[in-house]
Amino acid sequence: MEKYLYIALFAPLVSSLFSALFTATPKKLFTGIIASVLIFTSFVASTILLLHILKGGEPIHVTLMTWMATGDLYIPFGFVVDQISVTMMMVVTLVSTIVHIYSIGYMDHDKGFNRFFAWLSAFVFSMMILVMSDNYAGLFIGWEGVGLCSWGLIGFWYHKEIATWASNEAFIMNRIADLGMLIGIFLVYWNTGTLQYDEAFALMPSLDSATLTWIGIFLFIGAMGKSAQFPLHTWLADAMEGPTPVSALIHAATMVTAGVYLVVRSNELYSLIPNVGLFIASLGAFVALFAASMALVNRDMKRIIAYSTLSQLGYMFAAAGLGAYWVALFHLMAHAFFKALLFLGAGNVMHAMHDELDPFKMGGLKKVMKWTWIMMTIASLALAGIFPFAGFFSKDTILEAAFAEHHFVIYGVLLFTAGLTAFYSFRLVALIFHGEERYKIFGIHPHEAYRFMLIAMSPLLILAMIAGVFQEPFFAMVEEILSAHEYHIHSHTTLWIMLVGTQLFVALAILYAYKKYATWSSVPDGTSPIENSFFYKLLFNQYYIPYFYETYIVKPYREASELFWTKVDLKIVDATVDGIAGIVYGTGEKTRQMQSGNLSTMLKWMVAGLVGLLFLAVAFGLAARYSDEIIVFLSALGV
Amino acid sequence: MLDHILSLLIFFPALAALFGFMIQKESMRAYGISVAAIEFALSLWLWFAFDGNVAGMQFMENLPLVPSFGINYILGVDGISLFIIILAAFFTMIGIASLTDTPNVKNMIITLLFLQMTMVGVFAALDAIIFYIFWELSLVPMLYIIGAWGGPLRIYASIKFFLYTFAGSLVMLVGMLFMAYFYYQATGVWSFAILDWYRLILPESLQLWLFAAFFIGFAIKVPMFPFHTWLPYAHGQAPTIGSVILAAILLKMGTYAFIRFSLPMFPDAAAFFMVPIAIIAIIMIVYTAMVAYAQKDVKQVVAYSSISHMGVIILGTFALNVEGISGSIFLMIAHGVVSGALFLLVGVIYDRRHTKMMSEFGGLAHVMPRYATIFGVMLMASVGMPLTINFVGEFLSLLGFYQQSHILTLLAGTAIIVGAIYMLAAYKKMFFGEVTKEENKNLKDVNKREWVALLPLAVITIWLGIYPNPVLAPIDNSVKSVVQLMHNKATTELAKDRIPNLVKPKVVIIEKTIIEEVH
Amino acid sequence: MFEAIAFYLFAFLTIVMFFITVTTSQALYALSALAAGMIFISAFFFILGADFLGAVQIIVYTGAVMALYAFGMMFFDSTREVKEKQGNKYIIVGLSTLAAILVVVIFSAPMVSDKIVALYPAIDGVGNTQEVGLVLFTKYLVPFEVAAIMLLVAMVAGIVLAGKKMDLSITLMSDSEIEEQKNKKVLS
Amino acid sequence: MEIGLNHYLVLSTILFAIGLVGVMRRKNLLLLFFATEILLNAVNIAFAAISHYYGDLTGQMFAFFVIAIAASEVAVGLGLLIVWYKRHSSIDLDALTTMKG
Repeated sequence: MEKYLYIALFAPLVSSLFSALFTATPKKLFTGIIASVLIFTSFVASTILLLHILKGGEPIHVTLMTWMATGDLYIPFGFVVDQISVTMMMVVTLVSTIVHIYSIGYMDHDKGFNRFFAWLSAFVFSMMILVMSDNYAGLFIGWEGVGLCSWGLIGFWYHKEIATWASNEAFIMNRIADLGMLIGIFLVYWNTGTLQYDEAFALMPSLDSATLTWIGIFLFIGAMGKSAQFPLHTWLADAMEGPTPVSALIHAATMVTAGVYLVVRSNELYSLIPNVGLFIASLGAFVALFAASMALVNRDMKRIIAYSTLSQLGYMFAAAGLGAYWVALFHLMAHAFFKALLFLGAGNVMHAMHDELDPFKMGGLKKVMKWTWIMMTIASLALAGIFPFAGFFSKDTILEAAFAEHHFVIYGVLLFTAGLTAFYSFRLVALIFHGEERYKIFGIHPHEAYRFMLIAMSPLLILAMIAGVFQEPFFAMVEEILSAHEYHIHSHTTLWIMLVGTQLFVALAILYAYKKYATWSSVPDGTSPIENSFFYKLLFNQYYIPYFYETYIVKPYREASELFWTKVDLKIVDATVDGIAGIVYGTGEKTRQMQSGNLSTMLKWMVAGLVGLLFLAVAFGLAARYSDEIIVFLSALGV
Repeated sequence: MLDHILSLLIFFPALAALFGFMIQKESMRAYGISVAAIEFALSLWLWFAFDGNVAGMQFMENLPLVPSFGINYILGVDGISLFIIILAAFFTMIGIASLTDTPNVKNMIITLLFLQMTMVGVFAALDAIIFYIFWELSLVPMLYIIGAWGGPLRIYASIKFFLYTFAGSLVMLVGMLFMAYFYYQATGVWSFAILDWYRLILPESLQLWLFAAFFIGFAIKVPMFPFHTWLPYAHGQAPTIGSVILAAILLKMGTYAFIRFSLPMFPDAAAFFMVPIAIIAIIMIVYTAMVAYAQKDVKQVVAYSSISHMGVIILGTFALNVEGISGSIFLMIAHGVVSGALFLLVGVIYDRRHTKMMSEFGGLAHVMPRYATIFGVMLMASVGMPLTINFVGEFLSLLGFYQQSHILTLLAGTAIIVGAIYMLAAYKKMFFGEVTKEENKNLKDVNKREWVALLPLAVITIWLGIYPNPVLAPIDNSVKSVVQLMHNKATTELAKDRIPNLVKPKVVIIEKTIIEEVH
Repeated sequence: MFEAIAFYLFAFLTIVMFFITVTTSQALYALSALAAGMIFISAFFFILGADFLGAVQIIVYTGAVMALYAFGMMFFDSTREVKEKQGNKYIIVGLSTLAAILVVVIFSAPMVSDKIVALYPAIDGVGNTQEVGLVLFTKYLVPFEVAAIMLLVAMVAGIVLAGKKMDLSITLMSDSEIEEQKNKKVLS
Repeated sequence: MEIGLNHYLVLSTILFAIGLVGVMRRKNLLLLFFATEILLNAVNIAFAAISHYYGDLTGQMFAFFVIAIAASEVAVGLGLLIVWYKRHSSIDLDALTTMKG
């Protein structure tokens, strides 16, 4: 089985290195094909591993070699395939394979074709390291690696100023969180003496709760950055500047869920500190609502989906924070399928619309893009949590969990958000695919995507529809290592009322969205009263948070840097050094004039020197004569 | 021959440089490269012959010079100095190989070979006076390199570099003389041998003063805030090769000397001054990173980033535990490789455009994709991406210091944020966007000669990032003995508390010769 | 009593003479006053019983040195009044007075005079000249010889420096030769 | 009225001070030499007096050597003076500033 582990892990690396060989050459179709094949190989290996685990096989644990060893510290390149990581591996490799194949079509005309596959495969490799590593340091490698690849892929079209800006923003914001993560790792090391998950978790119950709380908080800060939780969320929406397959893979299905993975992986830690768990759940619920509200009014197709991703991540954290780790993981999986599908569909639309992103400028596309329409509708249904699609099973379980744990505020918020989710999802679908063909004003002739791209998307479509059936086997698999209670509301009546109520609420939201937007006929121009209302502006400007960051953090940092350089470094520190040198030089320059060459003057100086020496002789003579008295005097002064 | 390999390593380049005066101008490059290659091969041989499991000094040589004052020619290497010597040989080779159309190339190569002698000498010397001689001698070739081949402000920069560091070293010399005097008082024998000094336990009050004297000399060399201002000028004016050697090797002398002198000789003072020095290190990290962000000249960005990284090295050194000190030594090597490579890279573009202003570039990734790639690799190493060489050092340094102070490590950890900010901003300005300047449209990508210099560095960057053990293990052994020595020597409660005892359950094995305290 | 009168008399005369030397604007007066002062100083030596030193003082200073100065003055226009730009008088007087006071203070310090012990005590029943001779040719033989060599060197140096081109005699040269030499700037 | 050592020392000091005045005041090189002679003689008095009052001949020896040195100084100094005068036809100190730094 170890063989499959290594294949699953290193096939993406090989793919990346292979594509990297051709980065400086013009487009070569075979790089895309070979990369896809290799990623598919990885997927197959992961599937074999999954089957192994499903059959009740022992988790596979291998140590490749030592990475760092000094003092008491020992960090190996160790990999583990257990129920959690194999789930993640499946999600990653499956979505990656599909996105790779899809990208062959999507990046068809791009001159960075080969480079794209190098980065994309490198990302898959980093993600595999992240999920397969058996220690926190290895996790951190993957953690930073996906950050790097995300940087490279968001800024893939590096000639675009905004894309490079977004990539730097994503990288730096992730770094802020990574610092928290790093501190968390240090805390784990100095308190348990190891970074291996199993050894560290075994020792954790014996630590005092304050330490555990700090560990939990710092690790979660890391998770907040990668999963774009408030207040580090702004990068995710800006990251939509990258190519759409990237958004599908990285910023929906895999990388952003790494934070959830971290919390789930550290479940033994977080079960010990329920207070932090509650905080995570509350923050998750808040972000779910917060992000959904921003998605309501946005006019950028990809950003709307990005906010919905953010919102769904909030759901996952809510579940994980409440201790329902398997639910979080399950929602992660289901979400990966339908959200990737949604993004890829959006990619098709973008291609058709020549990179137009404003859904108000589309409309009526279902006639030309039938398959895309079907896929995006189903994906949106799944996202909204309509029975029997994937979202229903995962999301509804989160609601149940919140209810069962008696956190009714969280439950309420999540329920309300479910309605919002349904509304904005179908607002988008309605605006793009229904109503008048507004795009004609702009002279665009849309066309359906390549057939093989659609075929590549079809596994996701199927999974978005049927992933719910995996709930039971999934639960059976992970309950071995996750503290897994099935959340059942005690009374069946309550359960049914909740289920039906939720479904009705969501359905109503969908209908309302259709009613309002399916017949939309004009492109808003910022004059209608609703666009000028306070809430609209607040939401449209993302609660002014990017503005706030720009004004109160980025700008002051830039100005402080300038100030430090021009004022402090040059005017104070360096000037002090030059000043000291200047004093020495100036003294020489001044005393040089004493050397007038005039013998008479020099003789006067000589006499002055003689007087000075005589004076010193007298002074020292007196001091020596009266040394005792001087000491008495000085001591009386307290010297 | 192996018995005298260190002397050979020191004096072979110097002799070769003397012969170099007789070499024809045209064949000088080939001569220089071959000499440096032989020297590098010798240093590799040193590595292979080096026993990584021995913690103490190896290849010791001892030749009395002034026996009545205990001044001897003592050489030796341990895991701490071994890799810096190899790095010095390596960078001299790379540097000579990458020399482009330098005027007076003959003089340049001779100067570089002399510089190599002094660099190897500093790291191999085990006698304070010999150390001091090489330490000061190293200034001269560098002064010449900056002053003769530098930019428009070269005279100012070189004199500033020379006088500043020289002033600091004089204070250090006074400290050394005092140290020898105290040794004389305690034992009745004069000795300048560092290993002898290790055995001397000084009372805390004396340690504080001596530590301060040594500190000034080392801090200026590192350079630590607020003594850093010579560095941007030196880098800004020096030719590429000068910057490379300066950043890769010369700066390491300061941090190396901290580990060789300050820590084992004054453990109490080191523990006492740990927090103030850590605060200075944090200021170095954050402040210079911000200053780097404000720079308009890409070479100055790299120069200030050097200072910022040196802050992490200082922090790791003063973690006073095995993880931190090993990490800081590893980071010295890592920073040498990465900053050396970055300076070479800046030199590549400078050769083509004769400007270093970032506003003159933009969109270079379109025209020079290979250059952009290798710059990107080094950039990522510089910001401490895992699986690159820098990360290992930074991670261990910060990890080590975390044991001493949580909050200070948190502040120092911002290095990974601020480092990313200025590096990514610089990369964006240079490589991203559209090509706006006409001159940039036809720039040639990295040529063969530059590949020869850059590729090995890139390989090392990745290789030691993935598999640091061959380097880390010998370092670890030597550091363990240093830390144990410090713990045994420590007299104050504070120091005993801060410096971990590595031999926990058993009786102290390491030989512990305590000479009566100096009064 | 006689000693006191002599002391004060010669002290007054010496001070006056030297004062004239440093203040007068006529070089010739200065020279004469200096010579007189030297002779008066030798009187102190005789009072103090240092007969030999007194004799040497008169011979060397008034005889040799003053003669040298007199010869030297022949090169310069000694009759002309010496014009000297004077700086701040207060500095000159002030510094001198301060130096004098400090020296006096040092002399008055007991620790100086208490610790003096005679290294070469005066020998009873022997004349001063003989005493000097005894010490000079035994203990101070080497310095004495060195001084002799020094004087020789000084003499040679004096001759060489002052006597350059002495073989050129203007009286024996024709006018054209003198012009030629002047052009060569040998003679000024 | 007994004349003691201090009388001589004070006299010597006064003469020395006069010499200092001369050294500082004189701008004519020849007259400057006179002032230095005064300095030397002032010291000689002190030597002779100390020698007398302590019954020690060392002081006289010193005075003796001082005279010797003074003589050679005059010889060389005058020689230099003449050379200088030949070159510049002036022995005014204010014109003598080639050593200006």
